[in-house]
Amino acid sequence: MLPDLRDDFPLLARSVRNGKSLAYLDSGATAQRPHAVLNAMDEFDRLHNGAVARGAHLLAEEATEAFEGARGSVARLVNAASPEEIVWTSNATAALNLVANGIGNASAGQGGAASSLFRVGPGDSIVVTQAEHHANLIPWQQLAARTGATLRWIEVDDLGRHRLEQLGSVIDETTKVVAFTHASNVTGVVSDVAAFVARAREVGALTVLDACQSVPHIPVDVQALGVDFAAFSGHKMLGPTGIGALWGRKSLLDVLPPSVFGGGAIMTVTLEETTWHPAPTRFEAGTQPVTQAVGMGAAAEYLMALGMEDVAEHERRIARIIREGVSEIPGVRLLGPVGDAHDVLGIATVAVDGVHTHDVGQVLDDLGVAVRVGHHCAQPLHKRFGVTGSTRASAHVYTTEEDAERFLAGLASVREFFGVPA
Amino acid sequence: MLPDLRDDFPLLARSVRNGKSLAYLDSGATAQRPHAVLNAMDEFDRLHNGAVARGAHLLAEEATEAFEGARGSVARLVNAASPEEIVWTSNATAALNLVANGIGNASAGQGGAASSLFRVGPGDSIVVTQAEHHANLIPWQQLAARTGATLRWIEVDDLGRHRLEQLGSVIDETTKVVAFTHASNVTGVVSDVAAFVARAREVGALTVLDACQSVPHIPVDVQALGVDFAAFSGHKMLGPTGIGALWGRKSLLDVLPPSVFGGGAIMTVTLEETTWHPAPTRFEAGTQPVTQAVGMGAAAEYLMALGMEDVAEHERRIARIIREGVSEIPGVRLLGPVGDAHDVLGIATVAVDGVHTHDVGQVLDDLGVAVRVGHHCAQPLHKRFGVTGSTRASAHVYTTEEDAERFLAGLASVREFFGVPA
Amino acid sequence: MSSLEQMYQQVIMDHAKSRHGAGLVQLDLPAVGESHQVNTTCGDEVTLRVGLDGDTVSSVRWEGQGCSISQASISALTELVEGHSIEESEEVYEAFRALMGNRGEDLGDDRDDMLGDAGAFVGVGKYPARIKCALLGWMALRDAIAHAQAAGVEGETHG
Amino acid sequence: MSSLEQMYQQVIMDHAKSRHGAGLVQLDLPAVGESHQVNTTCGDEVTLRVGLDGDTVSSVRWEGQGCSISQASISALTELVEGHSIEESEEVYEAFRALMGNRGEDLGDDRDDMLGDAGAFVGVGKYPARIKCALLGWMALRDAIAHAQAAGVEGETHG
Ligand SMILES: Cc1ncc(COP(=O)(O)O)c(C=O)c1O
Ligand SMILES: Cc1ncc(COP(=O)(O)O)c(C=O)c1O
Repeated sequence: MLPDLRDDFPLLARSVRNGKSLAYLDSGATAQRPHAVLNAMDEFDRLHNGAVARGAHLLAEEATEAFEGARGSVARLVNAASPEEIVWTSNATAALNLVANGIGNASAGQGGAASSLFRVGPGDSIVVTQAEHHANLIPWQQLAARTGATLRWIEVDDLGRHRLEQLGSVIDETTKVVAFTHASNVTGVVSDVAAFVARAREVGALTVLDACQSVPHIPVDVQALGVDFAAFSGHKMLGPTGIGALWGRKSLLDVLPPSVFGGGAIMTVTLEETTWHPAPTRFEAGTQPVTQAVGMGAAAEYLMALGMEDVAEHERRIARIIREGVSEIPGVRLLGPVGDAHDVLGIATVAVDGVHTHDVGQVLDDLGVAVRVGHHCAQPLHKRFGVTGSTRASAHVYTTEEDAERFLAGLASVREFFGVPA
Repeated sequence: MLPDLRDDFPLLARSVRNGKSLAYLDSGATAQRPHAVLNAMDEFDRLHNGAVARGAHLLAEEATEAFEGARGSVARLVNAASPEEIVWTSNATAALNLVANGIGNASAGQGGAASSLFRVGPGDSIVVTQAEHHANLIPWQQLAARTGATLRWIEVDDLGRHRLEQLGSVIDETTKVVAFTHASNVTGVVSDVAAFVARAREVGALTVLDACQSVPHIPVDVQALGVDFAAFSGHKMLGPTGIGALWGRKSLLDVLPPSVFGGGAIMTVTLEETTWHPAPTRFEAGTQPVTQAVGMGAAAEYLMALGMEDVAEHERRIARIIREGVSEIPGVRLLGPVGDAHDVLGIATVAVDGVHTHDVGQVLDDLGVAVRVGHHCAQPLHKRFGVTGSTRASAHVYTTEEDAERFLAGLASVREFFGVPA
Repeated sequence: MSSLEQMYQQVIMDHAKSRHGAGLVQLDLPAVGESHQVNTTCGDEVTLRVGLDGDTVSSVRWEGQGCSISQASISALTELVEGHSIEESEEVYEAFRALMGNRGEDLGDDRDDMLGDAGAFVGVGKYPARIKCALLGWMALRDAIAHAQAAGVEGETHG
Repeated sequence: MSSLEQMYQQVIMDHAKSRHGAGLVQLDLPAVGESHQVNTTCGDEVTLRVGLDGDTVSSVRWEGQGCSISQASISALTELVEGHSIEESEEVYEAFRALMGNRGEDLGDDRDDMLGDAGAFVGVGKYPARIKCALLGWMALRDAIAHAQAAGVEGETHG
């Protein structure tokens, strides 16, 4: 079980509107950062900042060590086979685009024969799901448009769970890529990764996992999951903004063509021609987010010290309180499985009858409860649920039962405030 | 004239090898950060961190205000017509790729008629120069390869200055893009932007300026320069890593197709189709480097408070000392104009007869003098000078005459250390 | 009165319910223009049709979905501008924008009177994220008027 | 002795000048393999050719440009492995790698003897950025041996 961690997070000590203490339930959008992370970055900037892998001086050496050490920490968090399987990106969105754009470039002939396993074109299909965040939908939509491939999707049922019976028909011999989320940022439902991977393997398709909402909250072992790529962000796992990571099998990363070009990523350059490094360097063009890597590494260490099993258990407990609580409030509909579902993260997203999500959020904000409103970059899923927007409470390691109770109390007051008949 | 600013920069107080104080002359690779920047970021993370432009709560509001305020600061630094002309990117490399990849996508038909002004294809040419950093070379090389356009380049003379007499012939009616650096990161030579722009306009070509080495060191007024796009990085202008910026004319940015896709950048998404926002939002997919934007904004304010004229004057003075000093050391060759040249920044790059640049750097490092060794991501220019590598000293606002003297003394001792006959 | 109550004044709650001008009927007027606007932060949208008679905004009809602030704001602006000149509607718009930028304070001059019911939105100015909601309808109105004017000119030329 | 002097010991300076095995001559041996390696941080490169006679590394010849550490290291390894078995050269390589990872300390066991002149590179271990320089030649050697072995096998099969 986790201890009370609020004191580790300086921001949680501040007061918000009307002098109220803060119940921060917007971690699904961006998490707060512990002292351990902030101090690691500050110390780096104040003592060790230098050009990574470039200078010949002590600072450059120390900076390189800190940068590569951080890569090792993140590799351990997700059990990558080696640190070289971790590519730094600017966020999870960039990581997913790196794969999609790399496939696009391979399809246009880049990388030659070695990269031909990535080629897609007319007659091929790319499969996503109805539960995807736009970050794991639009890159594939655009890739399909660019290559002439067809975009298909797996639907979800009324509770937001994938209709696994569609795997066999939607994923077929034409399928080259299956991109799906590990956990929905709306319902919190955790996908049955094994089922996706098994089917993808049958047809020889690559698998790309959006692990944005899983890596910060539950144990993730990329090797055990059996996917080919996984993307996640620093800022959702208690790390800084400005950084994300792509994990990929080394053998695949080494032949995926890059799509952002510049210094550091190349072996030799003439005005006519360029040859690339192996991964991860080939993807890391230009000056990297070094301080942010150090912060993300510190966040990985912080999470590992807590223990991801305990983190998951803690957040499940909070989720149970919220999910059970909301189901008792009249006129409030929970999007996703109701009650104590085993496959749901610390996320509860609701639609309030007769009150727009903006108005719901405003009332909660006034009470010091910070939530997210809108479509959460998941318009297709909202359409599936028949709503345009919703209000989401999402937990992290520092979330307390009191936070959950304050959310429930606030939510219960909303319809009366707006005079909606019970 | 600038006051002594060393105390503003915490890192400069540390000692390096052998307990020596630090003479940091690697600012051309990455600069150090003042308290003002570090504190702005730390304060943001500790007090105001929230999801930008998404949440309905106080933190989200404060974070959005800080983020957009920073955009305004950077816009003022380069005299953009409005903050919407500043797009956040992860570094300058990403900014340049954003333009090249956007043009690539437009050339593949994206963006329809509105984006047709960006189309390049067989028969068209793209022009760069021999002085380019790889970040402003490889994206264009790849764009040419992808679209069937031809890559051409303007050569430099023996002192590293562009051979402007080639502008008329190399840039012609087939030219769609002219991409060139504002200042060389090797010679420090400042380009004659007006000459490039005038010729590009004659033939209706777009101009893309690599302003990586200019924005941090001299006054830059993008409107007065008359270019269409300009790219620069946070970490070279006393800001953090993990962020850069693209400036572009609003009318062009609004129709340049994006090449990284995700949340926040889009108007509406169905599983089949997506429509984009105007700039800058269309390019800012996924969670942005918010803390880093705040840091880059603080750096812009810090520089503006110093006054860019004074910054330039200070660095010119340091450069004069170094450039004159090295010309007196036997066996040391300065790459670029010798002596007190008016068009050269605070950069001095040398080749030492009979001693490899790595060995030069090592000796300087031992003396507490931090420089950069290698090809500085400018292989074509090094080839032009007939060397494979060089040793670069580069100044910033905090560089002192003493730093310059220590570099010169160290450099003078190198050949003897390695027993090279005088 | 708390900030929240200042924001959701009774006038606003009433407009959010009664929604003047709601319903996208055909307008039989010399110049008709339509605009569709989306608040991309939340997906809220409005389609607004305007009918001009010379320089007069004769009729405003709309259909939309959104939060109480956006809906009430469209309702209030419909009441305000119908029957008034384009120039007057532009003046009201400018006053409303100023109010939104005033961080929760009345403007303190005669523009407050000009705003009528729309003055009740004063509390929105304290919440930057919600200003967009209050302005959504105004964006649609101005865009629709521009379209109507263009259509009117075309009607004259070709008609 | 300062760290710098420890790094650039006289033995190293000498090897950097005399460069054993420099010059890429044709090797008339049963199995010949070649490798080209680049240190991408600085663009330094080496082309190294190895001639095997059975399990013996009979000859090493190379051409390269680079810093004194990389050049001296190739020279020292040439002296060390020529005339020894592939297995022995592999052992020396392992010892050298261990030395590089030892942060400026001797290994303190009989591997120090095995390393001969290459033991003088001990000081490089203090400078992570330079370890690559010292290893460049070793990468080339092992790769060239692998190629020579492959060529030898092919020679046997097809010869
Ligand atoms: C002239 C020039 N252009 C582009 C870059 C690339 O900048 P960044 O590494 O921040 O992307 C650099 C810096 O290395 C540079 O000096
Ligand atoms: C499921 C999911 N995928 C992708 C993303 C995008 O992550 P980022 O904004 O850090 O790029 C998010 C977060 O918004 C998410 O929740």
